[in-house]
Amino acid sequence: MAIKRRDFLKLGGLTLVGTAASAAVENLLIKGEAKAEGYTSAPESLKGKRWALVIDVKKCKENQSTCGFKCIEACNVYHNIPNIPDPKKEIKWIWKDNFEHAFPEEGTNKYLVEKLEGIPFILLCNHCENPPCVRVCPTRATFKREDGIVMMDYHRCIGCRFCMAACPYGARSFNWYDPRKYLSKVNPLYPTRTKGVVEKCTLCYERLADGKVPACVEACPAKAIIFGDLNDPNSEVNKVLEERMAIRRKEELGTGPSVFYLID
Amino acid sequence: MYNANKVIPGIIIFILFFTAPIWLNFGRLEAIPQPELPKGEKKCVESKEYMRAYHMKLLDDWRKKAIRENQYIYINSKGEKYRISLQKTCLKCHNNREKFCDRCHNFVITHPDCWHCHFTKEEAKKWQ
Amino acid sequence: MALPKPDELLQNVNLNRTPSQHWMDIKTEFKPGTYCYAVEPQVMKDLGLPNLGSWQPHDEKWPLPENWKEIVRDAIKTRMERFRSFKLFMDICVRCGACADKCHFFLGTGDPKNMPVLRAELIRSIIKGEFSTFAKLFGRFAGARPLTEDVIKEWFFYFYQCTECRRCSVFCPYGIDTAEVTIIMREILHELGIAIDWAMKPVRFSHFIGNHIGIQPHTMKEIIEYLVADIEEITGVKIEVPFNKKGAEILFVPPSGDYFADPGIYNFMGYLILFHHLGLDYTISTYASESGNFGFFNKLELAKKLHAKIYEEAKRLKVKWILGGECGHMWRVWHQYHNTWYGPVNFLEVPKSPITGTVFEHAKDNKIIHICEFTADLIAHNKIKLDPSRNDHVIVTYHDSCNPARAMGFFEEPRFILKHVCNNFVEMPENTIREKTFCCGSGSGLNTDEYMEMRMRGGFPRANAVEYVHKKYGVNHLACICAIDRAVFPALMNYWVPGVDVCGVHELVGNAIVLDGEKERTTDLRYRPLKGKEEEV
Amino acid sequence: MNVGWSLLAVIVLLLIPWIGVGVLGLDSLFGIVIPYACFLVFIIGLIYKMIYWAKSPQPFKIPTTCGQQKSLSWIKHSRLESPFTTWEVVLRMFFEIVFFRSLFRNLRAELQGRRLIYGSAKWLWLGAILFHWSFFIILLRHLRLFTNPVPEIIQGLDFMDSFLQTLGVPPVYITDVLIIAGLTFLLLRRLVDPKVSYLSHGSDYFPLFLILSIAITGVLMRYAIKVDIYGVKHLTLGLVTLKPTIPDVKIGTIFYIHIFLVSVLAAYFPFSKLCHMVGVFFSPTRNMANNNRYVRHVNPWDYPVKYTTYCEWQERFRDLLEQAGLPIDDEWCKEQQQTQKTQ
Amino acid sequence: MIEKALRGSKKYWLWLAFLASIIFIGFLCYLKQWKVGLGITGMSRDVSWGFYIANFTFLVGVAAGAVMIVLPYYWHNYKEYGKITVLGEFLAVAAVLMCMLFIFVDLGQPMRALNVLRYPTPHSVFFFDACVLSGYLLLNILCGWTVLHSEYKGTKYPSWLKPFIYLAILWAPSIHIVTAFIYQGLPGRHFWLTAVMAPRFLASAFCAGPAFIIIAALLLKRVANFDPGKKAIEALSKTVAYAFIINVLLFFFELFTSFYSGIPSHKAPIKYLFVGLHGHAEWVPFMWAAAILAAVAIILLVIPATRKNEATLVLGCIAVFLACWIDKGIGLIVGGYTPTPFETITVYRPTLPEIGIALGVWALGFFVLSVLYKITIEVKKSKELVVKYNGILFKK
Repeated sequence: MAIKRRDFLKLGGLTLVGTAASAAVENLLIKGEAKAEGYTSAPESLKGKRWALVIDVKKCKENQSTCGFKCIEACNVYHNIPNIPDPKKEIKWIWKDNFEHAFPEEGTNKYLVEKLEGIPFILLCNHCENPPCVRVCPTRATFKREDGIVMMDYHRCIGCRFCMAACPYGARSFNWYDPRKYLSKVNPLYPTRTKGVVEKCTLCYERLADGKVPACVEACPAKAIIFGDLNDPNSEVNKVLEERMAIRRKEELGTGPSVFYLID
Repeated sequence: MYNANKVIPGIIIFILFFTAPIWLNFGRLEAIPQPELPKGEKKCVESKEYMRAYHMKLLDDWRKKAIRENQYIYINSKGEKYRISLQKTCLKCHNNREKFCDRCHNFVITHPDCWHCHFTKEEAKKWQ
Repeated sequence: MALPKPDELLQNVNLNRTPSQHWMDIKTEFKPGTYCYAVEPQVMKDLGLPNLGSWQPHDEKWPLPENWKEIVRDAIKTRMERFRSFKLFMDICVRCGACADKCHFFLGTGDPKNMPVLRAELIRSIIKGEFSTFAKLFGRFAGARPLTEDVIKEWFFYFYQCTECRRCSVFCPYGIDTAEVTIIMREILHELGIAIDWAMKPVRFSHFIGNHIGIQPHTMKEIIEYLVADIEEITGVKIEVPFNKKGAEILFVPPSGDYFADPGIYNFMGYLILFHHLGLDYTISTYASESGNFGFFNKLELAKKLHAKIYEEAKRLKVKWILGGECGHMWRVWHQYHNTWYGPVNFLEVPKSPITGTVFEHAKDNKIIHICEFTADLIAHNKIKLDPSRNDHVIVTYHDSCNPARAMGFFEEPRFILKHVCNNFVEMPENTIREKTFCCGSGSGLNTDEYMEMRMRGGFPRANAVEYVHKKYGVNHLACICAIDRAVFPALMNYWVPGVDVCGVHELVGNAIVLDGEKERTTDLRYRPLKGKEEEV
Repeated sequence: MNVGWSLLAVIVLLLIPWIGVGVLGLDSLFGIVIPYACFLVFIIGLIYKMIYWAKSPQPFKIPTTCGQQKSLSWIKHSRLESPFTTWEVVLRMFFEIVFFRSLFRNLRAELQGRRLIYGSAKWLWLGAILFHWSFFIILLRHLRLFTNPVPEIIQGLDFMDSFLQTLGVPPVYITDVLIIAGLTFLLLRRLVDPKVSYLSHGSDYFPLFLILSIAITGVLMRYAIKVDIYGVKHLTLGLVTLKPTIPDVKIGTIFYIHIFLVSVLAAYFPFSKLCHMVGVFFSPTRNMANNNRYVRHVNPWDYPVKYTTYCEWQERFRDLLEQAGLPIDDEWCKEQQQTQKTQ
Repeated sequence: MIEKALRGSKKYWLWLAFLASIIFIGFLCYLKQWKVGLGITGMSRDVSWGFYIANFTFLVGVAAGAVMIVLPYYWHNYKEYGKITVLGEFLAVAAVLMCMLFIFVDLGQPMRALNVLRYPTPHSVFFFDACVLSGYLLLNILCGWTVLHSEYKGTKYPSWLKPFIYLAILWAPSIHIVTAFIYQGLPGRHFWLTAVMAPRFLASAFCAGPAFIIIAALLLKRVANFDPGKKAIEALSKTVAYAFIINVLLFFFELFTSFYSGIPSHKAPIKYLFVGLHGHAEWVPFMWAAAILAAVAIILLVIPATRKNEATLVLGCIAVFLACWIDKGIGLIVGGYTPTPFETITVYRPTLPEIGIALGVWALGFFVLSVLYKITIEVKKSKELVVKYNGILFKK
């Protein structure tokens, strides 16, 4: 009796397995799922190996009374950067400061200080060649792209702020609060950030994808910010740097900043 | 039956507990909301069935491709190309969060945190 | 039937090895020393119970009646209708195995059918196989099997290998009580006429004569008078013992083991000394001369029969309330069954200690009190003159007897007494005492000599704990409040832990009480010299 | 053997809706008819079971006392382990059912040579707690598919359960992880521990495999093989509002597999050991107070028994009693005879 | 064994209730932080780590310090530590738990915390720290619990545990070295960029951890009738003394390097902490308090008479513990961030809710510790078998 029952079960089981196998081929379970053909980049997008910015300090000095620091404003507006009154909790992607603060280790050289007195230095993420922030990030939420941009993935950031400790340039900001309360003008084409993540300049990666230069570069009326590929010998940045004298912030730390300041 | 004074209330509690879903709806049942599809647009980046089940996965893939691999164009199963951007592409058509996204999401209680960063134009007006 | 040496006995016990055969395929083997002899037919006849004539368990073919299957099926059905516990326990076991290594018989034998879950499965499988169509269909997969003669043999073997100690019930997440299953299974076997001799003969004695041992009234009086003489010799005080005294305040019912056998008699001397010291108005009855109840080990109806005498006697003697001696299963019956059987007991009064005035509120309906409750109350009120140094030759540990522990919750009272009557009290390891206490291995009517090997195995966990404190702290006395314990522990201790004596709690009380006008004692109640008095003896 | 058959049974059960819906397109059979039928079996079956147990009385008050009884006023009474009042019994049952108190006590005995040692053994308790609590929370959480609007409390529960956003979108339910961990432990324990393995029937493995496959199909449906949850709620809400419909959009077959396995579990529940869910409330060793000397418990089928009365006994030993100088009480016997006559 | 934590005296329950109420307050503060964001703390764009990470750093040391008992006991078979070894292991458990909680409350997106494990990043020290901390937690739970369980059963611990015990011993310094590496490998933070960071961490760990165990053991002796053994305490107090002196020495080496080299950026943080800089002197009193405590500790621990006296020993240990807490905790963090990369000063002061959350975490740690110690002591007592009955101790 028992044997008979077992045989029956076995037989039934086999039939079922066979049917199911053929059915599985028809992709039963995942009905409706489509397979995308793939992903690509747009033909018009700007492609480079190491994007860099060259800031002509002289032009900044000359035009500071008239330009209205359009570079900063354009960035703030474009990226929905909140305007937080408390300087301790500020979010800054691009901002200005004086020479002594921007280059503190040169601050004891009073002759240099005198010469560069009164010049607004436009500061932002240096998109270092060897970025310490990327090195320390435990989740690879901040990482270096192939084109040299030091990028942020806000979906992955856990808000540990190790990158802020590691960045020697103070280029990173943390969302201590929900930033939306501090927005006055909103660009609907760009998302805001959520509280608890670190953010910084991303060199307008999504503008590059659309074939546009970064917002600050575009906005500067004096064309004082030059954008280009450092790896491309024919790029404008390379030409300018070959001709003129440029310094980088905290050169001695070996981070290899991609933002140059023309000081002659 | 013995101990009926305890067993019968027990049975009633048992029935009430396992039929709770019926009673919880009692007198407060709301109609099943219909998400309002964008007017004018006939199709999404993929088929309706796929989008209904898999849109979140698609968005997640989009993010990884765009942010981490610098690939900003999605080619769908029919070979059509779309610019990857929640703000620029998705929300262009689905421009009403309340009538489209929230209707379903509130109905089935899935609260993705998309809206912490992303937003529709309409919404932005409120907190500007 | 030579009993193996202690070290040999455990050689083949491995708690983590199971037989390769399915348990349903393993036939029961009746090896000498592991089973009790079948009841003599005359005993059953005298009590008006069915019997199988002359047979023994090791017989190849048991003389079961023609319609045995029907009898068993009907018996099961009746029990299912009568006992919710049984019905429920048959349904809700999930076989989680928490009980597996809790049974002392399993720990001493390694036989998986001694795991409480499988012990219950012996009947559960039959209920499934006989009454459930579904389970019948799936057979062994669902744990069902047909009823065969081998099953009856297996039942006999394993349900007379459970001492109804309830240790498994403590650990079961649903409180499944194998003792309850065993009680009912023994009843079912009884309906076929199957019982064991050693558990049935005392029932017959108790039924017809009044106590398990069959001591007739005049003999009882004589024995007690001997004990009184001993007391006089040791203490110099003459004690009067009232028998069948009408109008006494309290009826005292001890287990017969206490006035019959060593070391129970010393305990009995302890009771007498205590009562005399208090000047208590009590009486002992030669009619209700047994507080233990072997009926309980066979059939609940028998249990009820045997103890009915106590209530008639209480009524006849017009006492106010009843005091019970130190006995184990007796207190399970008295505490959990008496009030249901004999209540409402409105011819007695709510027990009140005539010495301290304490009203025993918790026994207000049943009107019976445990002697340890009574004594602990006296000590707490400082009503007894005690000299604990008289027990200084004793290093005592306390064995919680299963039934008072797990069917009554009796833990602190005896400890409180011990603490006041002796100076050297040591507890056994914590997982072997209180509600986790181990059975002596011979409870529920299994303390017979033909069963010695199994007794030693079943008592092993308890003995092992005693051995531990014996070696570590020099414990030389095992105190207990159970007559069966006192009867079986000497053999068990002798086998596993030579050098440990067994005593009752009130024996130590008797040693410690300072009677009015007594002479200076040089020995304890056993005529052993007291500490520091060795030379005087 | 038992394991294999149980696994096979579950696989067969899995294939039924797979073919039924995937090949034959019997959506309404598997989405409506079977769930309704099985739910009814579950409810009626368990009610039947409760009445079945309640039909037998509990003749004696037999609580297992795991702590000091209430006796003398100065002795500390253990309320939970040896309850005296109904309230204490309720507390005991509460701890038993909610925290598995008895299992928490578990020990593990080992025989080392001639020494028995007892170890603490809380793993079974932990596995059981993980499994049962997760199951319960998952059950409650599923109310989000059966109510509209969903009660706040259920939403809160759902939020707390999916608090960890680690496995990407959607956030992982902690209880999903825990129930699978708990079930896996319980299963492995049954397979690995020789004692438990020996005493297990096929019917012990079957529910484990069944519940495990319910959990796994649920997890798959959430994280990998996704279904249109809007459509799912259409269906489930239709079920509880007694207006069952199969939504126009095809829901993935995995959903039907999931709901079919749940239905099987529901139907299997009352007729298996799983009925311990309600059975535990009936357990006389736990749900009775340890106070039989204080309050009398009545046995409805109690009957008088014939015993040796004093008079019969006195007649038998009359001579011996007289010789020993023990009193003879004829008065009592007369009284007894008279009362018998009047009766 | 856990059941032993469920039965206790009134004092025990009051203590737990007290801790629970602090945990509750901390939890309420945390709810606020959860809702509003880390903006409720005193941290800023420039001082982006604060009180939480300071406590974390200190507690990693306490956790690692337990090895000073475990190592002699298992490795050198120093029997005197037999009674307190489990205390050390359980202290490590509680301390690591607090560490993890401090990191957790410091996260901006706590629900994504497990991303660290989901995207393992070998070049991030933080990832390694997460690994070594959880590893150390598991190892100590395993070792402590198994050893205690064996004691409960009355057997020797199983031989399979040996490798884990040795691994735990090796693992202990690693947690603190890795934690030091979090700081000492960052360019541009002058105060942190020093190779003695790791050795200094170890030295302070090996005094703060044992100091806590001495305090705890002597406290348990008073409240729970637990005897840690005189010799054990004496030996351990020597460990504390030596380790603390090395710690102070290493600090002087730092001073020398900074001031003898005369590099301004290296001097600035130390100046800020001890004398103030650019008109800011917020942390000066704290740092001097630490210095005075250190001096007191050295005096009390070096002189044999005060070291052997239980009262002064406890005082010395408390001084060590507090000095390390200030120095390696808040001093380290604030010093690292001040001055900012722009050579300016942004003041950091913990806010009330921030302190509330930190207290909550400490209370939770002490809760776990109390429960574990309670179990330990009960198990050890249950082995004595001579029972305390109604307040009277029965002995043979």
